[in-house]
Amino acid sequence: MDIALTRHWVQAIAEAMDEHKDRLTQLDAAIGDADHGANMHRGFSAAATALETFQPESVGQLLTKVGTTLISSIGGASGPLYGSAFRAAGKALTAPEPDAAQFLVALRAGLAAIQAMGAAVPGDKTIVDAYAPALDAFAEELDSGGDLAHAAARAAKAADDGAHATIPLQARKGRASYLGPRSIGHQDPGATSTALIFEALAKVVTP
Amino acid sequence: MDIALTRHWVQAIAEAMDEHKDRLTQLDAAIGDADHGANMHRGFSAAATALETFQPESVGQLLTKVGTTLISSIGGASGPLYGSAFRAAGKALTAPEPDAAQFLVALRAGLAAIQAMGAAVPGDKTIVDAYAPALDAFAEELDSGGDLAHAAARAAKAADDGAHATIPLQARKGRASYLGPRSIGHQDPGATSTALIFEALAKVVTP
Amino acid sequence: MKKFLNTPESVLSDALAGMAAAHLDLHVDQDAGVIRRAEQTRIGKVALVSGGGSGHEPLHGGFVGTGMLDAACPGEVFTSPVPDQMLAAAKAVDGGNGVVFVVKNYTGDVLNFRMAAELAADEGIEVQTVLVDDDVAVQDSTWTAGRRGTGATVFVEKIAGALAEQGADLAAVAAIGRQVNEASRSFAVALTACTTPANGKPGFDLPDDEIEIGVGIHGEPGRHRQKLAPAREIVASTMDAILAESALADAGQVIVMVNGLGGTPLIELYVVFNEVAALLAAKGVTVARSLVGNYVTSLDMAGASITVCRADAELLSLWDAPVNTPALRWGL
Amino acid sequence: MKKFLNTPESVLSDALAGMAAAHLDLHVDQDAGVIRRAEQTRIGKVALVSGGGSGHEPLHGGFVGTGMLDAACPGEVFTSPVPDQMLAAAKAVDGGNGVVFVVKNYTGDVLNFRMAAELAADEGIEVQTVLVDDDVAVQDSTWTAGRRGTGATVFVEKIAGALAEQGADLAAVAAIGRQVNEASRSFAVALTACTTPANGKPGFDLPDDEIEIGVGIHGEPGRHRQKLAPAREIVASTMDAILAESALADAGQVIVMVNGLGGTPLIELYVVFNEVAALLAAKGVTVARSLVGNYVTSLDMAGASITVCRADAELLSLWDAPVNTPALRWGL
Ligand SMILES: Nc1ncnc2c1ncn2[C@@H]1O[C@H](COP(=O)(O)OP(=O)(O)O)[C@@H](O)[C@H]1O
Ligand SMILES: Nc1ncnc2c1ncn2[C@@H]1O[C@H](COP(=O)(O)OP(=O)(O)O)[C@@H](O)[C@H]1O
Ligand SMILES: [Mg+2]
Ligand SMILES: [Mg+2]
Ligand SMILES: [Mg+2]
Ligand SMILES: [Mg+2]
Repeated sequence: MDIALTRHWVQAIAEAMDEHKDRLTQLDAAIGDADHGANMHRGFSAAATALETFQPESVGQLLTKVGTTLISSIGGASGPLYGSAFRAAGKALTAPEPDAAQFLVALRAGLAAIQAMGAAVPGDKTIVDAYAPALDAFAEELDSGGDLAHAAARAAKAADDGAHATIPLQARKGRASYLGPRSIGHQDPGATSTALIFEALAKVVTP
Repeated sequence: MDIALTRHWVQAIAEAMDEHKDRLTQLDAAIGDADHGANMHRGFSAAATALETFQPESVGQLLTKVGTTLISSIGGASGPLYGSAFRAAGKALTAPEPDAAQFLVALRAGLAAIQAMGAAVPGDKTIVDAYAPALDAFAEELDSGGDLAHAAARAAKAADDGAHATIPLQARKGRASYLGPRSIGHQDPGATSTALIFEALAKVVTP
Repeated sequence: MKKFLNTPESVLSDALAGMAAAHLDLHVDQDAGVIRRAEQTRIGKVALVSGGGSGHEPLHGGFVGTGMLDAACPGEVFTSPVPDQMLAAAKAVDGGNGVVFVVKNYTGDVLNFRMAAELAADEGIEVQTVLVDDDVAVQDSTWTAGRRGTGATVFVEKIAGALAEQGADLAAVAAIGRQVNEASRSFAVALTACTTPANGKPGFDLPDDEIEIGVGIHGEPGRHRQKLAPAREIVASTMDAILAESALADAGQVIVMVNGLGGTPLIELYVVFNEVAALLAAKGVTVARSLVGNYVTSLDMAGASITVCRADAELLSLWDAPVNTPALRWGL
Repeated sequence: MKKFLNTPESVLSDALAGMAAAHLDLHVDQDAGVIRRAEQTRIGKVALVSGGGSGHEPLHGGFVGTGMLDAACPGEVFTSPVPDQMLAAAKAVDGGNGVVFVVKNYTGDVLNFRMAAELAADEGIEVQTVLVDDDVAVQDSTWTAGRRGTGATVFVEKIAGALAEQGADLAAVAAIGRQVNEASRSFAVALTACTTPANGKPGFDLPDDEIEIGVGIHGEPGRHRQKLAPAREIVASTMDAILAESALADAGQVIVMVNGLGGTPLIELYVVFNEVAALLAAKGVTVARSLVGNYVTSLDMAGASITVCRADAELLSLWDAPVNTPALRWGL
C-alpha cells in the first residue's frame, strides 16, 4: 500500500458515498434519522478535498489526516467512529509504505478504536458487524498466502455479507436501538457504509 | 301564520340544518372557511331549545326571540345577518297571528335588515340571492290569489333556484370575495341555507 | 384528520381550560367566552378588547396581559365570536375611560363587534373600534369585503396596548391603533391547507409541488397557486406585493414579523426571515425590530406570512415598552 | 417535500443567517458553527454550552442568552455537531471558571462532545458534562444506547443557566443540571412523520388513522403504533409511562412542559396540557410552573411531548430567575 494507492482509495470511497448516498439515507430512515448518506458523503468529500493539497510523508500520515477530517466534518455517531478508526489506523502504521500484513495491523487498530469508543460487539447491528468479518477474511487470505488484492477482495465480500447479516438482528447500539424489536428486518446503514469502504479498497488495489 | 306553526317552522329549520350540516360546510370549504354548516346548526339548535321554554304572546315575539338567539349563538357573518333578519321580521309584525300578506311584510323587513347590515345586492353571491327571489315569488303568488301554502312553496322553489344561480357568480361580499374569480363555479353556502329556511317554511305550512 | 382532541365539539372548551391551567395571570370565563387579565383594570386605564374565531392561537388570548390586551373573545374555530362575548368583555374590563375594540376586517367580525359596540353604548361604555386590514392579497375595492386583517393585529395590539398602559385616553389609543394598521401590510403563502376539527379534512387540495399564494388565515384558498419555488423567490414576490402597497421605499425603519401559520417549523421561518432581511437591506430599509415565530396561525396550515410596519421613534418606543402575555413578553 | 428553503444543502446556513438578523443579542459565527451571546462572558462566570443536530429549533440556539446558555453548536439537520464546534464555543465563552456541556444522550452527541471535552482540556479549559436522558420511551438497559435526551434539556439549560448566572462554581452548576435531569422524564407521541430536507420525504409511513407512540425527536419511528385515540386517552397512557419511572406520586410540585414537535398548532397543545393538568391534579400533584409551545421540535412532525420535572423550592426559584433568550424570556 503506497501513498498514491491510499489516495485513490479515499477518492474511491468518496465516489462510492456519492453514488450510494440515497441508499444509505433510506436505510437510516428505516431505523434511524435519515442522515447517514449525507453524513458519509459530506465526510469523505471533505477528506478527498483535504488530500488534494496535503503532501504526506507516509500512508500513516495520510490516513490520520483522513480521520481528522472525518471527525471535523461528519458529526453524528459515524463521524467520531470512522474518524477515530482512520486516525488509529494511521497512527498504527510505522512503515511509510506498509505491506499487506502491516496494513492489516492498521485496519485492526481502526476496529479497536471503534469498539473502544462505541462499545459495540459483533451482533449489535453496527459498523462492527461488517468491519470485524472483513478483517477476519483479510487475515485468512493473507495467512493462506494471498496478496493484498485478494485479501481486500475477500474482505469486501465478507463486509458485504456482514452488512446483509445485520438484517435479522435487533440493534443494541446507536439510534436504531431505540426501536427495540422494530429494528429487526432492516439492514444497518453503518455496516453498509463499511462494506462500501472495503469494496472501494478492493477496487483500487486490484491491478 | 300562528304561534304553533311558527314553532314548527323553527323546529323544521333546525332539523334541516342538522341534516344538511355537512353539505353546507363543504360548500363553505370551497369558497370560505368550512364552518357554515356548524354555524347554522349551532344557531338553530339553540333557537329551537330556547323556544322550548318560551311562551310568546305573538308570532312577532317568537321571531324576535329566534333572532336574538341566533345572534347570541352563531357568530360569523351569518349570525348577525340571519339574527337581525329574524329580529326585524318579528318587530315588523303587529298582528299576533299574521295572515299571509302580513307575514310577507315581515319577511321583507328581514331582507331589508340583511341588506342594511351587509350591503349586499342581488348578484353579490350571498344570502340575498336566494332571499330576494323567494320574496318576489311569494308576493306574486299572493297577488294572483294564492294562499300561504302556495306562496311558501313557490318561495322555496325560487330560493332554491336562486341558490343554484349563485354558482356562476363572482362573490363580492363576505369571505368568498377574497377569492376573486376563483369564487366562480361554486354555490354560495349562505344562499343555500336560505333555501333550506324557505323549504322548511313550505313544509310546515303545507297542510 | 389527526389531531390532539377529545371530540371536534370540545376542542375550544378543552383548549380554553388548558389556557386557564397554564396561565395563572389570566382569568378564563368559559361561560361568557372571555379571556381576561386576572387583575382588575386600573381605574382610568383605557381597556383593549379583541377577539375573533379560534384556531389562530396565540392570537388573541395569548396576547392578554400587561401592556397588551385586557380581554379577548374566542369564537368557535374560524367563526367570529358573538356580540354577547364582546359585551361581557367590555363590561368586565372597562376602567371607566372607554374600551377599544381591535377588530380584524372580516364581515363576521365586523358585524358582531359592531353589534357589541351598540350594546355597550347602551350600557354607557364608550367604545372605539380599530379595524385591522393589512392583507394586501385582497384588493380593497367595492368588489370585495376589503383587505383582511391578519398579522398587523399583533402590532396594533402591542402598540396600542402599550399606550393604554401609559394612561393615554380613548381617542389617543384608538388613533395609534389605526396609525399602526395604516403603516402595516401583510401577505401569506400556504404550503398546505388546514383542517378544521368540524370539517375533518383539508379545506382545499394542493398537489405535492404547488403552493397557494395570498391565503388568509381561515383555510380559505388564496388568490392563485403556483409551483413550489425557492424561499428566495417566494419572499421576493411576497415582498413585492407588500412594498407595492405600503410605500415602504422611503421608510427608514420597520418592524417585521415572519409568522408561521401553524404547521411550519421555526427553522423554515428563519430561512424566510433571512430573505426578508436581505431584501429590505438591499432597499436601504432598516429592520429595527422583528418577530419570528407562530403568532397568528391557521390551525395546522403549513405556510408563513410576512408583515412589515413602518415605524417611527414613537412606535418603536411603544413596541419596546414592557409586555407580559403568554405569547409576547419582555421588560417584565 | 414542501418547505421554505433555497436548497436542501443551504437550510442550515440560511436559517443561521436568519437567526443572526433577527436576534441582535446573539453572535452567530457560521464558520465556527457557534451561536453565542454577543456580550463577552463575565469573568468568573461558569459558561454553559450545548448543541446537537439542527431541526429542533428553538433548541439550542434559541436558548442562548442571559440566564441560560452561553453558546450553542448547531449540527447539520439531525446530526450531532463536530467536536471543533464545541471546542470553538468553549474557547469563545469560557470565563475562566470552566464550561458545562449540556449533552443530550445520543451516541453521536455523546461521542462528539466527549472528543471536544478532551480537546478543551488540552487547551486548559475545565469541562463538566451534564448528560440529559429523560425519555422514558427508551429503556435504559444494556440493550439500548440508553434513554434519549429530549424535553428535559430545556429545564436543565434554564435552571443550570440561572445558577451559573448567579455565580455558582463549575461543580455546583453541573450538579444542579444533573439533578434536574434526574428529576425529569418525558414521553412523545407523533401524529405524522417528519421530512428532512436531505431525505425529501417522510421518515416513515403512518396511515391516516394511526399514531406513533414513543418517538424521539429525530424522525425515527417510535416503539409502537396504535389507532388514533382521544387526547385524554393518549395523555393518560403517556403520563402512565412518565409517572411509572419518575416516582412523581410523592412529588408535591412539578414543572410541566407540553411541547409541540413542529407541525402541531398551539390550540392542540392546550388541549393536551388541559388533560395533563387534570390528571396531575387528580393525583394531588401541583403544577407549579408550565410551558406550552414549541420548544424542542422535530422539523415538521405533528406531535407532542410531555415533560414533567419534580421541583423543590430551589429549582422553582432558579426557574423564576430572569432569562432573556429568543425562545424563553421573563424578568428582563
Ligand atoms: N456504538 C456504536 N458502535 C459502532 N457503530 C455504531 C454505534 N452507534 C451507531 N453506530 C453506527 O452508526 C450508524 C449511524 O450513523 P449516522 O446515521 O451517520 O449517525 P447518527 O445515528 O448519529 O444519525 C449506525 O447505522 C451504526 O452502524
Ligand atoms: N355582506 C353580506 N351580505 C349577505 N350575506 C353575506 C354577506 N357576507 C357573507 N354573507 C353570507 O354569509 C355566508 C357565510 O356564512 P358563514 O360561513 O356562517 O360565516 P363566515 O363567512 O363568517 O364564516 C356566505 O355564504 C354568504 O351567503
Ligand atoms: Mg443517522
Ligand atoms: Mg364560513
Ligand atoms: Mg367563519
Ligand atoms: Mg443523525
